[in-house]
Amino acid sequence: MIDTIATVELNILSSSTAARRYGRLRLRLKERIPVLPGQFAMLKPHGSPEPLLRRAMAYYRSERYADHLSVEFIYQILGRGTQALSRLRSGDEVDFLGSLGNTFDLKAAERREALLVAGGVGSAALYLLAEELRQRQIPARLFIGGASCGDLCGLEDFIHLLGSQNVYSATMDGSYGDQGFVTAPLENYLQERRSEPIIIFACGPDAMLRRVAQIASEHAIPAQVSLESPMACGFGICVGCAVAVKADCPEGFIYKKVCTDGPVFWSEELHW
Amino acid sequence: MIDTIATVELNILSSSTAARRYGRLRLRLKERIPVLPGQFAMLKPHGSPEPLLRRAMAYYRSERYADHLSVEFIYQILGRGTQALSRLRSGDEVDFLGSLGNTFDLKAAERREALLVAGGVGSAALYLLAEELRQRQIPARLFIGGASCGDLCGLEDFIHLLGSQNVYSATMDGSYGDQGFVTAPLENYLQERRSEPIIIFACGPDAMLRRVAQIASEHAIPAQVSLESPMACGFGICVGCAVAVKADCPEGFIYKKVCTDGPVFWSEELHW
Amino acid sequence: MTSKREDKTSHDQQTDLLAIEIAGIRFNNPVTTASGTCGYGLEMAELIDLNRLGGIFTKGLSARPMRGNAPWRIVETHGGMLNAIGLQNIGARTFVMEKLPALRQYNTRIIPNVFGYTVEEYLEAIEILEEGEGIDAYELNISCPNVKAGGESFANDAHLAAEVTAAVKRAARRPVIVKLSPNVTDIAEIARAVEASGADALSVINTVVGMAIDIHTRRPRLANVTGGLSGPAIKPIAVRCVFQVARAVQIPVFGIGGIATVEDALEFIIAGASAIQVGTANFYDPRASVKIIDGLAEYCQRHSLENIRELVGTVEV
Amino acid sequence: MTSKREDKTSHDQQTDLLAIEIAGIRFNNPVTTASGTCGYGLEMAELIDLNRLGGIFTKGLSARPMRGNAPWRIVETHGGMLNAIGLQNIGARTFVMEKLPALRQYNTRIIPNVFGYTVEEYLEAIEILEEGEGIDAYELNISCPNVKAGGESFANDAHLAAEVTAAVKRAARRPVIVKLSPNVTDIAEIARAVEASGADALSVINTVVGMAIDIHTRRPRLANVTGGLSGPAIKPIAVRCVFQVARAVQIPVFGIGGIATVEDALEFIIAGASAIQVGTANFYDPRASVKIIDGLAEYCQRHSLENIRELVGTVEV
Ligand SMILES: Cc1cc2nc3c(=O)[nH]c(=O)nc-3n(C[C@H](O)[C@H](O)[C@H](O)COP(=O)(O)OP(=O)(O)OC[C@H]3O[C@@H](n4cnc5c(N)ncnc54)[C@H](O)[C@@H]3O)c2cc1C
Ligand SMILES: Cc1cc2nc3c(=O)[nH]c(=O)nc-3n(C[C@H](O)[C@H](O)[C@H](O)COP(=O)(O)OP(=O)(O)OC[C@H]3O[C@@H](n4cnc5c(N)ncnc54)[C@H](O)[C@@H]3O)c2cc1C
Ligand SMILES: Cc1cc2nc3c(=O)[nH]c(=O)nc-3n(C[C@H](O)[C@H](O)[C@H](O)COP(=O)(O)O)c2cc1C
Ligand SMILES: Cc1cc2nc3c(=O)[nH]c(=O)nc-3n(C[C@H](O)[C@H](O)[C@H](O)COP(=O)(O)O)c2cc1C
Ligand code: FES
Ligand code: FES
Repeated sequence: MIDTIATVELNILSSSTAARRYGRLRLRLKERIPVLPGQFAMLKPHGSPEPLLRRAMAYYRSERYADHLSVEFIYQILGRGTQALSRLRSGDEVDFLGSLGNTFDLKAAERREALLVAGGVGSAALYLLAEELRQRQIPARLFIGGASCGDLCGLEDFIHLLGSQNVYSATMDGSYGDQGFVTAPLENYLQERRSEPIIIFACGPDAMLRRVAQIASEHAIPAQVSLESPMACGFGICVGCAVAVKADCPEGFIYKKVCTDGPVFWSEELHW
Repeated sequence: MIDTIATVELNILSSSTAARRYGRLRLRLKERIPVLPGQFAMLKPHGSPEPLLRRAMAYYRSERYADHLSVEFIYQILGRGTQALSRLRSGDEVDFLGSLGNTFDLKAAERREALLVAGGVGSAALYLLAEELRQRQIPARLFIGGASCGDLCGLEDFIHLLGSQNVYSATMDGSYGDQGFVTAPLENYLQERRSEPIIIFACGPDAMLRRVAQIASEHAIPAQVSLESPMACGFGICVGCAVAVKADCPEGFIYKKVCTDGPVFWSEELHW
Repeated sequence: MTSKREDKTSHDQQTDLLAIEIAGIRFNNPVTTASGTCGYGLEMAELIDLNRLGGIFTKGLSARPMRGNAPWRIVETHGGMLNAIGLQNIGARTFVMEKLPALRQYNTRIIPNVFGYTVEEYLEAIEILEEGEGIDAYELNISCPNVKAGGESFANDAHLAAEVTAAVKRAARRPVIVKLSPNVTDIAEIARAVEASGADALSVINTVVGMAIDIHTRRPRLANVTGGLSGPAIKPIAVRCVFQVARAVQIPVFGIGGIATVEDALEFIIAGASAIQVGTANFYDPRASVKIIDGLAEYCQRHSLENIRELVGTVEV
Repeated sequence: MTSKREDKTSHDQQTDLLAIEIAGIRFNNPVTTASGTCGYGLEMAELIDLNRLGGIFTKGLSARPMRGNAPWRIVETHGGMLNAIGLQNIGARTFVMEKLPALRQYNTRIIPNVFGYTVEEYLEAIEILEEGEGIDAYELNISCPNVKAGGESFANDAHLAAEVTAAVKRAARRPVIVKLSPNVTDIAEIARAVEASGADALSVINTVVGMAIDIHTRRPRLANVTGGLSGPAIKPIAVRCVFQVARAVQIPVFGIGGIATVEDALEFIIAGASAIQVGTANFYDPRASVKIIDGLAEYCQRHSLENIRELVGTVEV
């Protein structure tokens, strides 16, 4: 984990609708730190007084060079923090704290087919994983959903990486792929292919993750989910990012930290 | 007085020393409002959450065009507000409230020689006045002082306008003009030329203005000074910009508002 | 403004959606300007159409004029500002004679903010204002933390707060709104005491006592040493106070503290405020109040509320 | 850090300039990290050299472990944040057994922050901690506003505050620092009561009670409804409290509240703080405390102070 100042290489804004806008931010770091699938960094424009807190952003992609590291993020422009990020221009400085959090369990994926399930900007947390799975020759398919086609973040990159036949899309407005929730094509797929062993990796809105967890347990499939939670620090000192995890105590659960115990959890260990 | 959004045409930064840095900000307004010598505007980068309050900036120069107005400011980069201004780039938007405050008494200058006394960035408030005096064929001389040559804001413009023979400079480090306070050349000048009637217009640090007021009263010369004071609103509603003005009440003074009763005051009306 | 207004909801429609009644007074909308942050109202007429405002709370008025504190009187802080104006004002009589005639021409509620250092001084000021025509109610500042003398104590002690409220109620023919201070251990207790002694409504909150020191001169930045903190920085404190007070009393509450946007206003209304006051925001965004009014009307339409009052105190805990 | 330190003042020089003594304990410098904003200390070891810190105030510890509040526990506000962690902690015993051994390896003062809901619970926790080696003092959180039960009342009532202080003083062989709440009418009164019952030093201030509401769901943003406001937004309130308390008591004061830069730290020291605690700033600028230490040393040299203590309480009013 390092606390440093990174330089903006690119910051490209796009919009699905006026209401839903996104940014792609590429940062250059002198330090060639490890970047694992599922990990994240805390970001904030350097020297900007408001908002105070950095924002957690999952690594989308990264490139290693002889003298530097280049990391890319995809963010949805929601509130004050991401609005501040959206104003960054090439050459600007960014407060960077990373790499943070745990990583997906790739050992558990061996000799299985990996199904990646992404909702909205959640796909940002799955691309590095998809790359890693490919490298290990673990068969991987992506189920990606969003409100509209413009909300399927990184779709082209995933298709290029996995091949279009391995990417299943769903949009609420039917503007791309099936109409409806991404969990529908996931279930269809599971109906057809119950034979060989499968593992699920999911990231997206809470509602989607709950449904995925449900499906996984119904089919007795191991599933890892990457969670979000409001974070003040990102490295374990504020205890603001609590998530309820099963435990054998009277109440049946205790709170763990999404930032250091996660953001990746086994769905069955979570007290949904 | 209008509250509008102006566009940055230019924002050029310069430094005298690492400690004393300046910016020249030119804004474009659709509204062709009146711009009088001594008046000011309240400025803040549009949409920037911090700092909250706009900063008062004296009009330095202005140009009228058929379809728009262009106004220029010179600011010293001191704290959070001017740092925010220094980050503005061409095309950025600025919250603009103006024109604010009163103006110098040009009537009183008629049939007199006008001596302009500027300290540091205070010269910014005197250029429009100098222009106006020239237009009315009122003889005008500038006495400009600062810490070092780089702090004589707008010097070239003044020399170009008034002629170098009418510009007297003083710097504390002697890097340009006389060494020491600007009030020294002013006094020398007054010693030599007591004959014809004179009026003084001054803007600068409090200490300088006090000394100028003293000199003026010693020589029984009418003097107008442009004051600074911390301002929250700039248009008369916060009463934060109080300045003590002589009054015949037990205490001998009452408080007036620099923003609406000033910023220009007759030095003898002030309760120094 | 007019052009701006047309592409928003029309004025009449807005009034249907936003008109509310507090203490028997009808406000065209729940958005007013806070005492000490809009002068005597007229100073803002050049920037906004005063007819758009629900009401105007004037700068604090005393029986006799006051010169106020020496400079510096204000200091900006992160997310807010400290002020120690010292209640400089022209006095109740001059207000009635020189400001009120022009002010009452506008279709908005006019509520003088009144203070004193003794109960008698409050009554003196009220007596003078009672002669004025076009005043809709009074707001008692029993809590302004900027004055070294008495002042504050009224707001910090349930008995004193009740005493001044009862005395003014007996003397005033117009509704009395009492403004509470957040600088107390239990604001709900003070609220109940003030309600019990006849207050028609409450204003929550006044500024929070703060201080800033210039590290170069090692002197307080304010000549008065301490001052009142206001602005977005105190919004969470104000929302909490409004929530606590609204559950403690039956009378309506004006929510105040860091309100600068329609989202801020909605937060206070949901917390329990029947109306709101825009303060410090008037300084850095003079049209904030008008933008909030347009925003509230749009909100009512979007959520098909018949009137904004349906939203008051709807927070689910 | 090391490289960074070299082009600043050397470590030893810094210690000469900044070392102070409070309640008989020697601090290498007056910059410490505030309870609940640096975990149990060790979590920060990867980002800063803990040996540089004057001291570490641990997350609040109770006799038994606590699970804490349901999410959401934090909300960012303008210039600050609200938290309602609910004092989640591993319990005093686990701290002594699992954290302390590693923590005491560092050359810094270790001060557990202790709380309870009854005087007995405070004593239970202290009893456990007394067994721990390498603890320098205790800080009593009698004011954490995040806990619905008891907690707050101790800080809001001079008698209760005095009672718990006296009880802990009798039981503890180490110095006791009592942490005060700003959510009171007269913080100086509480400070005097706590001093009278034997407190060795005071920490000023804890968080300010606040609230935020999500206007879309109309629910409080914090599961706990209200929370504690911290960060630069409360700095002016904290400076005022430190100023008032430092003049009311003889014992030294730790200044806390929105400190993020060396200028902030200097403001508190000039106001009367013998040392300071860095809180929320640790979250968004983990190296803030170390930057402040370097800044204070430079300040002492620039103003040729022999030791930072010469600056304590030098505000001119
Ligand atoms: C481990 C982790 C990885 C993340 N990765 C990404 C990413 O790759 N891309 C991305 O766009 N975002 C990501 N986020 C979310 C991001 O950190 C911000 O929380 C989010 O962008 C909102 O910040 P904001 O400043 O835009 O909105 P804020 O001003 O913080 O809040 C705006 C609105 O969003 C809500 N909100 C704030 N934080 C969250 C949250 N964590 N979850 C749900 N609602 C919230 C607030 O309640 C408010 O209503 C991640 C979060 C975590 C914890
Ligand atoms: C009518 C008027 C006209 C002005 N014209 C100009 C101009 O043309 N160019 C220009 O550079 N500035 C001008 N100023 C000053 C300007 O408005 C700001 O006050 C100044 O730039 C400091 O703002 P800041 O944000 O940089 O510093 P802040 O962050 O506000 O404060 C930084 C430091 O400066 C001190 N300070 C703040 N305001 C003042 C003040 N008004 N006087 C003295 N010290 C102060 C603070 O105490 C603090 O120590 C004018 C002020 C007034 C009232
Ligand atoms: C400069 C200034 C002057 C004020 N004067 C008064 C006053 O005279 N009487 C009063 O009751 N409140 C006064 N207040 C308090 C405001 O009315 C309001 O309660 C407080 O500022 C909180 O609201 P805000 O955060 O929106 O500003 C004043 C506030 C400011 C900033
Ligand atoms: C997330 C969080 C947790 C905190 N936990 C504790 C605690 O356990 N005990 C305590 O006495 N104070 C606690 N505090 C209060 C801080 O120690 C400090 O007094 C307060 O935050 C003000 O300082 P700041 O503005 O620098 O953060 C906590 C503060 C925060 C933000
Ligand atoms: S974000 Fe601070 S502990 Fe997880
Ligand atoms: S700056 Fe507000 S009244 Fe002058």
